[in-house]
Amino acid sequence: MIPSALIRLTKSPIRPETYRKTLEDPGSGGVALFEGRVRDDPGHHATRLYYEAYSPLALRELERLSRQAATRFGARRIVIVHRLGHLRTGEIAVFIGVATAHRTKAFAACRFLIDELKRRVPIWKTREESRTKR
Amino acid sequence: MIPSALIRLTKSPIRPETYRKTLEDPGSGGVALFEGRVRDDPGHHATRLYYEAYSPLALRELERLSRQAATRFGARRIVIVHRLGHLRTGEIAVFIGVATAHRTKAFAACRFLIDELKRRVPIWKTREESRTKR
Amino acid sequence: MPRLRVLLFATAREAVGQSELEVPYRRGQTLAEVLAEVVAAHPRLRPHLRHRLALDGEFLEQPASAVILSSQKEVAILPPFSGG
Amino acid sequence: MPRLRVLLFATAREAVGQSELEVPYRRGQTLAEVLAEVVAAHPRLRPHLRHRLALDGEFLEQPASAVILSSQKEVAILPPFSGG
Repeated sequence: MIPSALIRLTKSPIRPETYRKTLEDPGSGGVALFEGRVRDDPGHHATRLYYEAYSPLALRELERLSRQAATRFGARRIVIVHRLGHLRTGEIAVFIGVATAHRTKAFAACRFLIDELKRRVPIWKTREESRTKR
Repeated sequence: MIPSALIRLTKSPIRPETYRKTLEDPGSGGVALFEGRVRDDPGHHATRLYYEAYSPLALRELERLSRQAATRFGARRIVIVHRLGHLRTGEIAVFIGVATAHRTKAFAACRFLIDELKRRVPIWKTREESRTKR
Repeated sequence: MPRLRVLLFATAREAVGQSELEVPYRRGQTLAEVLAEVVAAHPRLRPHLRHRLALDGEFLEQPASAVILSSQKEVAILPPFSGG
Repeated sequence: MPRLRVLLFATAREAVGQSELEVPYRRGQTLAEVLAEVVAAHPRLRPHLRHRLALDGEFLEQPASAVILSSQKEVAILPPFSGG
């Protein structure tokens, strides 16, 4: 089975409901989703972050991760969207959704994707005050 | 911290975006969500299921689970919605969302809630053909 | 004479073809005795008496034979859960 | 003379105050030699040379001193990732 994977880096706000259709699949009984959001650090003012990516390599690496999630966990539908640019508290930095036949593997695949994204994909966040123009 | 928990049993189709506001929280950096859907069993025709609950006890048990998720995993926002009545392939039977400070605990809390819901909450599914009127 | 509603779910409901029964009882009877009367009237319910019970909206933790009925209103027969 | 674009991200970008540099090279030079010239012009970049590199859009798995430049166009300095 070749999974359907939608992978995107975007400067626009992420609206997860946009990707609902992509995750529909009559053979999937479990859909695990994750939203990574900018949060207020305790003791800080409202957080402002700048996200940047080495886009061509980031996209290729995310595609590799998707293929691995399909092979290892039987992921049937995958969505990975990462926001770039300036973000404030409460905004979604990353959205991941995985549909699989059963729930255990949906959780495992979703967890795998966000953990490996953080480890292997060339995307960075920096605090806004130290930003320079790109 | 007293978590904000929204718990609902409903005969109407579940639309996860309805619960987006409830899961917003400036102190939460991770939101894990789960959708349990009716899937086509391989080798069967399109699946039709009937979901029923012993509602007063089911709601009370879900509230207990929410309090445990808050205590054990620091869940800050919780949504649990279970559909009742007649469902077909592709429809959402259960939706769970948990917002926590960090992602690891969001996944753990979400996983805990769906696992314990299946184990402890008086809700049942039966195949549609064997249904009797309630 | 007080009456006990008997709520049936899933396989127990399917066995009887109804989701609810009602049975009169005398104060001082045990829950087990009253359920035995229900099964006498609906024999297909017998295998479902091994399931968990809830009494007046709370899980019953003791055996039905240890429950003396006085003013209880509702017992629910709870087959293994299968939500989610 | 070919030119190499040097892409800078996150802390490396902040150190220089630019997200991109360009440096000419001679065919046959190693990547390490060319990066040393870049650091000579931008000394604050020095600590960032220990980061991973990508060359023409792929992670570089060998040391920069083992890469002989011929027609490469783009090197990226990749501080530890912090996406998500």
